[in-house]
Amino acid sequence: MRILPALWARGNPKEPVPFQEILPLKLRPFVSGKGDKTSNVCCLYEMSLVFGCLKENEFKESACGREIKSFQECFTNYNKQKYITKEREAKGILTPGEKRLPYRQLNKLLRMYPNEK
Amino acid sequence: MFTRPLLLSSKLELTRCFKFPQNGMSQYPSYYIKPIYSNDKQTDLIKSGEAQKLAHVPTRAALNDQTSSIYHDDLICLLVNYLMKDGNKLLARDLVEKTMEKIKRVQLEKYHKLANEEEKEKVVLNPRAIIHQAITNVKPILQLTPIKRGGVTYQVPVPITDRRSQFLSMKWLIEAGNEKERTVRFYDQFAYELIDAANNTGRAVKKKQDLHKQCEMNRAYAHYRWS
Amino acid sequence: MLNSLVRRSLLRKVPVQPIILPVAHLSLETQPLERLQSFRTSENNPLNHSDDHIGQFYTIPSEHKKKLFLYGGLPRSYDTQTKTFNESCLMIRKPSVDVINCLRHVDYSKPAVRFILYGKKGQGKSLSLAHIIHYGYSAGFLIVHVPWVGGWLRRCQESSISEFKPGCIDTNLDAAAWLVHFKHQNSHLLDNPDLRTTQDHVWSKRESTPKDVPLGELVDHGINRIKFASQCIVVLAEEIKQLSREGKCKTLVVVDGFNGFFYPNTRILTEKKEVVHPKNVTVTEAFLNLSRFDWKNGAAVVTVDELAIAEKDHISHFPRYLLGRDGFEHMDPFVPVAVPTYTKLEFTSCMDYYRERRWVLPLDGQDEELQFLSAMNPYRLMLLCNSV
Amino acid sequence: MWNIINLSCRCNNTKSHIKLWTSTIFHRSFSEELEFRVLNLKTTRTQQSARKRLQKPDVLPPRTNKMPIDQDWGNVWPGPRSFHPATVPLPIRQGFTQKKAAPPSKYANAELMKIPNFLHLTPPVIKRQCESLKRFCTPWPQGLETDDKCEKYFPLHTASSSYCYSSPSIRDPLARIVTLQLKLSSLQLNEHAKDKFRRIVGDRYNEENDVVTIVADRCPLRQQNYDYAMYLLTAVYHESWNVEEWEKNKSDLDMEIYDWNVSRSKKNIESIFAKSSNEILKSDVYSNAVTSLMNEGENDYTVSKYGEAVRELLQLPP
Repeated sequence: MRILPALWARGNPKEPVPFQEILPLKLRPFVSGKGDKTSNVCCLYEMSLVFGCLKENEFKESACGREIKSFQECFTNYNKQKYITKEREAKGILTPGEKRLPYRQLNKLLRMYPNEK
Repeated sequence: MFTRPLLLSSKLELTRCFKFPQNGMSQYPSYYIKPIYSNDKQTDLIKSGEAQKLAHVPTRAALNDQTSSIYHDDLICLLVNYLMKDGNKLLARDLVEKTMEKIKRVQLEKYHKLANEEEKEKVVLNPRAIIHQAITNVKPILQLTPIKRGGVTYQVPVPITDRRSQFLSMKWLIEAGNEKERTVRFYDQFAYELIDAANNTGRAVKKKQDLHKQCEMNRAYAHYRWS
Repeated sequence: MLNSLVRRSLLRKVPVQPIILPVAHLSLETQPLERLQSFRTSENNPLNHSDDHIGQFYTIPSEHKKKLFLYGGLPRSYDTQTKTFNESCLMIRKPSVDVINCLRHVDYSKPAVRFILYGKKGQGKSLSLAHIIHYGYSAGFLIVHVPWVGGWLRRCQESSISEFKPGCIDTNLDAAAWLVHFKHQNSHLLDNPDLRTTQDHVWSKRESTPKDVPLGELVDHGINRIKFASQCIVVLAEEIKQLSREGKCKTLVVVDGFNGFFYPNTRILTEKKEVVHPKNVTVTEAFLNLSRFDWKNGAAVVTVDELAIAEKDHISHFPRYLLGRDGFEHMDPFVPVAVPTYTKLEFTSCMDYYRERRWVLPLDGQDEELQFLSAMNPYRLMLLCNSV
Repeated sequence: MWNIINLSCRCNNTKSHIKLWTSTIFHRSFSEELEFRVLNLKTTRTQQSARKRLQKPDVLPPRTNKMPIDQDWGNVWPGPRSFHPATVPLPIRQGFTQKKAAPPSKYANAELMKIPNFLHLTPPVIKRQCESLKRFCTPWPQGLETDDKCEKYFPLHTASSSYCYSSPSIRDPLARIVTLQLKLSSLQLNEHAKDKFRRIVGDRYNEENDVVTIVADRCPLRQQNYDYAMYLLTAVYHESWNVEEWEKNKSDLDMEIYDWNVSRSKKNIESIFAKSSNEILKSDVYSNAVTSLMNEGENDYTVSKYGEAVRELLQLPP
């Protein structure tokens, strides 16, 4: 149920305000996926190393092969990791002992153990 | 098996028979494998006995640029496709071939000018090797992406995938080839650009370095990424 | 057998499977290509070329090349190749050796013999002709060489009405350019005191070339007074014939794209924008005159080429079709010399040459693939090798 | 019933509508005692008379059931006729309806009726008819045993159609057309006359089988057309023997085949060698080569043969 239309439906409150149960007094059986978005920032340290090296060597890449390589590896690893977690989340596999659960898994758990009536 | 179900079987049976691919645009069902057109790969498969297994797997038709020629090169096919306008592949391929011809001519001229045998050996005469080298040299390691923060758009340096950097590299090389006098042929200019890029000089490489410099200037924004 | 079956099934197409076989395997895989001991010959003098040298490359000395082909005569694509290869080499092939052999044995006291080189596009007619010209030069012939008839009749630079023959069209700029070419090719012979004009030639009221002056003067007159260049060629042709009849020189007439003279139209227009028939172009007369048999101490080698006529008529490459009835009767009896595609030997030799020049990088299965793709056509092979 | 009245009232104007409405109420209260008189506005039949059953004529069982096995089929099916299932004692099936089902049987099978049949032309019937026709025939003429002989003694063929029509007029409009055919070789013509004959008849001559076909259709009667065709043949034959003055102007361009003896080629070699062509060595090989090149067209073989001949003629190395 939407909250705002429910409030509008009530009209102007008059003292003393009688209690009215507009929404049911229980938690929703699901969570939204909105807060699950993680930051996209990665490899900042490696990037800074690359920048430092490039600046030192007047933007000659051949001089900074090591830094560039580690930077690129970091990025590919990050992408790979992201892909793997996404796959797993999509499948909804529960990881035992995981503290921060993605919303899909939470929803699954909540569905498994619904509110008592 | 496929003749009757349209009349007799339920929808369920039908869906079991056909698995439509994800994108819905391919003419092939998803279980079709891609063709193995390279001669070497085929020989390897036959040696290892894998070919026996693949012999009866439904296979897609080879595309028209996938040949078993010994001169087949995936990267150059890609370059042809990037160069192509309005689906005119004939022209694009012609231009790339003429570019390779020009590269060979320029390099051979250098080769014949040198007196020393050792130095002669160092001249790269393979146009494909030069193109590969040029593309590798022009690949950027970072790119800038515009991100709006508090009403201000910042150009934020972000890491780049290999595929995108390869695309940018070829795009810049082609753009560099197009920046020319009206009387100069594209393939001539493109050949010079490729040779320059293979030597880590030239306009395309300059463009990459400019991007890197810009990224370095905007390094402070690096932690702004979309969140 | 099993392998080939498997190989086929890997490349299946749906629903009907046309089989894409590896290109290299289609060509004659089992027969190893025959190969010459050496694809080069040190025998650079075409006087000594014989059947033993077929398939080998010889180098045209650069001074000869400058002398003979400075103003045209070699195809442009061949020119760029020579520049890249840093040398100008020609393959000694059957048709040119055949013609050279005949030229050696011709009885020059009899009427002139005519040879016609014919063949499909890109099979090497013009380069065979270049080889024959080189032979003619080495053998001391006076060379009358037209690099490309199409250049006059299909792409002429300017035209004007002839003063000497009513109804004819002069192409004076091209004619003067040709005179320069002729003079350059034969400069060593034109100094010969025997070569003198046999008649008076009156050009206008004030200008005339008297009898008994060196032939070079006649040529110079044509070059200096461009207005008379076309007529000068006609006169020169007659003089050359006369001198040859008298035995003062041996002449080799070489014309590339000779059938252009018999094609029913040209791209030259009169002032009324009417298409001119080749027989109404002044220079045509000169070369038809030179290709007749009514003189001695001479020979003519010409090519008939589809490229010398309009594209809609590229139907057959045979001489009777290209010359037409008039042309055939004009040339008959001539010796037709076919310029075929490469033989296997020539093909391998050519590929070896390309590899030696670093034009093509050695790769396994390369020869078979290119042989299949080019269908042994020399020009096609050259185009294919450009980009590999 | 009430509905019927209501329905009929609706079409009247409003005044009468009200009147009627009251009257109906009035009637209703008395309906139990009195027999209600129904206002039968729309004439409906109270009792439907039983519909007449359509009398189907008795269908006789098929005639095939009664046929003895030794019957004379020629009497059962004496002439051409479209298929009749009850007469033909054969279990024929024909047609296509459903997959994997048998084709429809012969009864009411339109497909069998559509196709032409030859049931009247069984071998014994044909034999019998031939026997009875025999007494009208004369013996085959002696000396014409083979087709070649017929061809030789009777080279002229005339053909015309003689159909009758079943329309009001039985006449066939095409019957007047007469086609006349003969082989050109059966006419006595010399080279010139043959050439001229061919030029006159034009495309009426078929080169492949050497046959001349003359079709005459401009006269209204067959006899007239026949006469006209014969006249044409005679006229063309005699005309082709005539030699006109202007025929001497025929140049080699007008020749239908290349003739070396009148060609420029011959003149050319005569002027090269400055003697007559008979005296020139190998001139016959050369002339054959030129002729085959010109007549058979150019190909690798004829051109190379020509080259060899020229080399022999000019004494050049092969």
